[in-house]
Amino acid sequence: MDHDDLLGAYRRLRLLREFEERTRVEFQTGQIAGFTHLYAGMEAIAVGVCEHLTDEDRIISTHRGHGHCLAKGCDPAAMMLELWGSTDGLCRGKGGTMHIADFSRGMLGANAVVGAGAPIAVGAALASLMTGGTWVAVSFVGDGGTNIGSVYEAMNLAVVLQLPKIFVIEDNGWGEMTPIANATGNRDLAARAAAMGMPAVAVDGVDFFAVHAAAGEAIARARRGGGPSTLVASAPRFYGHHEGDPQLYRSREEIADLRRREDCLPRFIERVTTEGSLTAAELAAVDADIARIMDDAVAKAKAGPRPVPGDVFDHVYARYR
Amino acid sequence: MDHDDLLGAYRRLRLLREFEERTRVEFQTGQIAGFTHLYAGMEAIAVGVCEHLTDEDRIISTHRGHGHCLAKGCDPAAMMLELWGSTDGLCRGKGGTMHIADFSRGMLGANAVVGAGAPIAVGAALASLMTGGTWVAVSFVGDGGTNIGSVYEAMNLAVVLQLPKIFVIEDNGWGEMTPIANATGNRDLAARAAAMGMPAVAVDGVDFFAVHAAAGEAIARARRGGGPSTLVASAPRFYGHHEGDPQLYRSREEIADLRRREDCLPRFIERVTTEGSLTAAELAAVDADIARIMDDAVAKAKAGPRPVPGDVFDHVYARYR
Amino acid sequence: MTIKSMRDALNEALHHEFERDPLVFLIGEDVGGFEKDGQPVEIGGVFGVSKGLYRKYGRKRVIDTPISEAAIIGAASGAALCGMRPIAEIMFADLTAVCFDQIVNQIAKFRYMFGGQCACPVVIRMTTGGGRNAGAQHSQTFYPIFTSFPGLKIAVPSNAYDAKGLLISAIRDEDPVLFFEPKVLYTEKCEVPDEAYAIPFGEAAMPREGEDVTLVAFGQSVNWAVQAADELRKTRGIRCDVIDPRTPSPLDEETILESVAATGRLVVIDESPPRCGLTADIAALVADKGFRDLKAPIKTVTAPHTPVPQARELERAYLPNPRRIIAAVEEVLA
Amino acid sequence: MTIKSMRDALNEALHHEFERDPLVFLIGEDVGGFEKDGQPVEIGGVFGVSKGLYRKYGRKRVIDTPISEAAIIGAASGAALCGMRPIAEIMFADLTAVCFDQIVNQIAKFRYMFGGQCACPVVIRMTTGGGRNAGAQHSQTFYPIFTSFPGLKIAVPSNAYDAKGLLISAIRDEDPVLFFEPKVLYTEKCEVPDEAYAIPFGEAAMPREGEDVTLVAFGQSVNWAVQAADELRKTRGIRCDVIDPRTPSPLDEETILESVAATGRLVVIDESPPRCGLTADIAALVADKGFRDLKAPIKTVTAPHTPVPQARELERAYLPNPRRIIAAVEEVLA
Ligand SMILES: Cc1ncc(C[n+]2csc(CCOP(=O)(O)OP(=O)(O)O)c2C)c(N)n1
Ligand SMILES: Cc1ncc(C[n+]2csc(CCOP(=O)(O)OP(=O)(O)O)c2C)c(N)n1
Ligand SMILES: [Mg+2]
Ligand SMILES: [Mg+2]
Repeated sequence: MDHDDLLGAYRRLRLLREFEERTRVEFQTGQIAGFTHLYAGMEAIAVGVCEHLTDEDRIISTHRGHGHCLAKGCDPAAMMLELWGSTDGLCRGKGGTMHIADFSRGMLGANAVVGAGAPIAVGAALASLMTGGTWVAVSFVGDGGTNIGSVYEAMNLAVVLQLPKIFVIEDNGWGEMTPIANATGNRDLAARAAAMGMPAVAVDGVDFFAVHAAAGEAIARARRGGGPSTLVASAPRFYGHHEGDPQLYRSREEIADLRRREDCLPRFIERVTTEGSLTAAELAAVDADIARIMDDAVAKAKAGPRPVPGDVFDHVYARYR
Repeated sequence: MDHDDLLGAYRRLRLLREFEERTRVEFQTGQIAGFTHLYAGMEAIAVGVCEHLTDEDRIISTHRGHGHCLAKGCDPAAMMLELWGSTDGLCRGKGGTMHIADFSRGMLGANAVVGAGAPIAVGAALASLMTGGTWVAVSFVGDGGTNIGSVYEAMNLAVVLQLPKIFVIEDNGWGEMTPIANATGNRDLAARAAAMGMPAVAVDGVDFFAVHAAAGEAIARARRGGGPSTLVASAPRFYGHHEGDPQLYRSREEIADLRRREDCLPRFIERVTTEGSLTAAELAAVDADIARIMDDAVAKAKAGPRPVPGDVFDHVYARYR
Repeated sequence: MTIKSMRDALNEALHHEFERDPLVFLIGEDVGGFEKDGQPVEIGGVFGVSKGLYRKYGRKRVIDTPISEAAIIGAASGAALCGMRPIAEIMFADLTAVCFDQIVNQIAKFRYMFGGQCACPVVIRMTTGGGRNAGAQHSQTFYPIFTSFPGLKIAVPSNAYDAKGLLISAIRDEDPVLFFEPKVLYTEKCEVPDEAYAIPFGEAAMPREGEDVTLVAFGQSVNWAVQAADELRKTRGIRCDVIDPRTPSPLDEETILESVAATGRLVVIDESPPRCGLTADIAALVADKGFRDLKAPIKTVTAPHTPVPQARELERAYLPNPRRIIAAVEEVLA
Repeated sequence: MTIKSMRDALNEALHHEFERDPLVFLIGEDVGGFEKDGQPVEIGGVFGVSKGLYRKYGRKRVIDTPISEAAIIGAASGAALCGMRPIAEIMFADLTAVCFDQIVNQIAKFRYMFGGQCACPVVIRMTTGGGRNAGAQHSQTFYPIFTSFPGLKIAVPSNAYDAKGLLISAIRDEDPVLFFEPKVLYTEKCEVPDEAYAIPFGEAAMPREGEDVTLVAFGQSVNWAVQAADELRKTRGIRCDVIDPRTPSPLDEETILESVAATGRLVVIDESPPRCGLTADIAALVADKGFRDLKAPIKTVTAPHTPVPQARELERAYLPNPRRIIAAVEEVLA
């Protein structure tokens, strides 16, 4: 990665982090409605994968979707407006936190049904193959989500049709409040995917560079017609399952420890500054810029136009006849 | 296996075969209604597994269920009556060919939804564990059926809870008219099951002794608390997917060849007679007996009492209040 | 114009649309075929509806899949979100139960959840209903259930002519359409034009007209309603409007309300069980907007509140029939 | 007798039944807890309904599962077929869509398909409905859909008292029961006896009585109907029967028909979308068996034919409310 790429990646990582930190603060003021799941801690996964993608590539996300949206290029203000339920939000307030989408960016939606995105992304990959496109489709799913059967159906179909499809499994060790060890017979999630007949690798999802390299390989393979693959990336979830989760199942120290030892941002910073690829001043400038962007996003969200009751009826059908 | 066991196994194999041969003949006279799927060719699988089971052990079968029912001890006449839709049938004519069950035999039903039996059998195994039982639960599923996601959900849950559950995969190379190679990314079905975290072996399903040995091991392991496992057994389907299938997708020679080379009955006979464990006379006596049993079953089925319209309303609820 | 079975009429519709639009494709179990020793072996669907497509268009546009309904529907909807025009085949309507989420929580809601950003022009074809002694898990209708989901359109043809025209409309529609093919009607024949034609959604057909009683029926029940109407006319001089909405959603409310305004009497017929079904739906419509016109209780003729039994006599007793419809008409005229 | 929230009332019901019958167990996601460094860590359900069970009964009877709804329901039903009394928890009713087959094609039909050989006494608990801005995939009701399936029983409590008594009945029932817990009502309180009590299925409650208009409502809509009735009585002197069937299946038809016989006017309220729902179901019942008593059109108050929108203002506009119910009552009185 050259200097600009690295700066871009840092910018994105910081944006994802600050978006969640800010969302959390604003959520606590009661302004954001609904079940909100923060991505903080897992940024290197979304960014490491999506830095390889263009607007033409398609992704489908999960209930914990803010990070994927931002990594895929969604406008943070338009996202914040959506969290606030404004008609200027990306989905006009119809979707909210669990259903953010931006088709102009190839972001086909966060999805509140665990595991449901995988088969749909298979369809996006099929469209690429059928139209002779060079774009790929990526679905994200959590470790818990890999226990939903249709994920395996999607994997098998992608292999059978040799589609340009990447399955990214985000392993944060938890499915809501249940530890993965209590939910998964074989802790080796890559092995489960590989058994469906495709290359599957596991990487440290806290290490942006590890994710970036592995994703690059999988995506390049898919682009040149080499078929689907799976990438398992492990990284911690810094906050509760959803905002409001009191996290009685893990201690404050445990969480603090995660923050100290498994935070992708310090890791990234350490590497690029040690290598001398980016300077502290450059990073600080990005941080300041992101802070401004977040202030701006929240200000816009608070001032955004509100829906009126009649809006309920729009967008059910293209034409109901 | 001692002499009696062998004779019993032969008797069962022959019974399964003749039941299907006779069903086919009768189906062609138009007396049997519905979609009928014959098990002929695959008998060594059902018998090889079920010879290890008692009435307390539970099994759940598929759309191609006659063989499993008979192997588990269902009365052939009561089954024939069910095929005919008589009120003396095992399910009083309510179920028919795809829904034969006999709870007194631990036969919890054939099931017309591909793959659906696996999760239900997990529940039966759970009941065994919870009540301190020593019985096991077995589900059968076809090669095609292994592409239904809930089969993997069932496997994973069985592993997580370490249940006395055996997954038997019957690999006949076809899902209706589609060859398995076109439907399955990884042809090694045992590997797919093993990746869920349990022992899984593949055996020649034409060889009764191979199935019997492998099933015995899996069942014994489950009984002593060693958890679930998977058995993949391959064997041909001698007839079409369902009765009425013209089989345009394979030639008469191909089918004749299968009959010649992969028929579990001659294989069994050759071994036991070569070894001298059973005599030709003993086998002939069984054959004659089975022929009589089938004649009797069909006669009973033809003469069986017919349902009356009011029967439609029974058995929906234990009590509708 | 020749006499064609519903199977052939549907097959023609597929051929027309495959030819017209290269983005149209078919995906499902056994819908296409495979190569064997370099030769194409065609399957063409378990019920033969997609015959000839594999030979003509190959595996690229006629995609046989694993037995993975959730993946089939996901593959169709994801492709639709990317501009394709997929037709997915689910063998039996009952089996939508294994991919129900992909239909009702995903496809039905994409456009709305995403604030109108996308269309999801998927057609899901499936067989529906009883009459083949296929038992409780392969004989259900399911179209009333899907009718309850906003975002979906529902079509249920009752004859070969409508089947062709409705399927062509479904494929051209920008919205997701669930297309139900009553399996007993595949071999039923009527006159069907050779060329492509589209029957608009939301416009009922009226196979019989009369001023005494309104009969509204769906799918194969339409044929029983017509038989009942003919019998009533011949033997008793009672004249019935027989209305076949053809698309339960969008529903042609006007035709039903206008008919009841004239007749004042309504019988609604469907082979689904009685609770929360289309018969209740139509009855509720008329009990509200047509109440002032009603001269008699609204009667419904449905299956009983039981699963579908398998034995011949039982399934026959389970399904509605002209005799029961005639009895209901007599009641509303009493 | 103390004031309790619906959450606590349900929790008590679970504790009573766990104590009474050792065959009762609970299975679902996050319903129990786990051991950590030798200490129990209790989760007790995402909504806290199963609090205390894991501590008391351990993992043997309070089983946390993978996120595998089809396997959860299969595990419950298979155990029920072998004599156990399972309670399965599905976090949101919408998510029954990923295990729909296991519910409607399996559990609902076992007894019938197998000719009465077995019972399948499973209870499936789940949250239902809107009001928490959870968006299109986490706010649906789904109880009208399941009501359409013969073989299932459906319970939808509208208050803490009924919740406890109905859940106890559900657990003791020989048939499969789908038990819907309106998620906005978990914190709503009323007087609830400390001891175990069973409310029989198929018997409606009537939280208000009056002779002018009959209101029939389900789940959280009952509360809006009561508010509307109180308002109408206070401001206009209009008296309403408010009927809460409590179990859509089996349905207490008599109470509804008797009420309409007295009032001659009916408004049916539910937060589900309008097509093929319970409002239509009740309207159809009365348009048939109560027709002679009716003095006015039957009005329904429902959600619109749209998915559930997420933003506060939109969801508020989507859901029924007392104002809309009052308007409907005014219409039937006009
Ligand atoms: C099919 C389904 N089951 C259950 C839920 C409720 N639910 C939402 S998120 C979640 C946990 C998901 O865990 P995982 O896939 O590991 O993702 P993470 O939250 O850890 O990012 C659950 C159970 C759901 N939304 N969909
Ligand atoms: C969920 C589901 N999808 C499709 C079908 C239709 N169907 C019935 S049998 C069958 C083929 C099953 O193949 P396999 O599992 O290999 O069993 P086999 O028939 O070869 O014994 C199909 C597709 C079904 N009954 N259920
Ligand atoms: Mg997780
Ligand atoms: Mg097979």
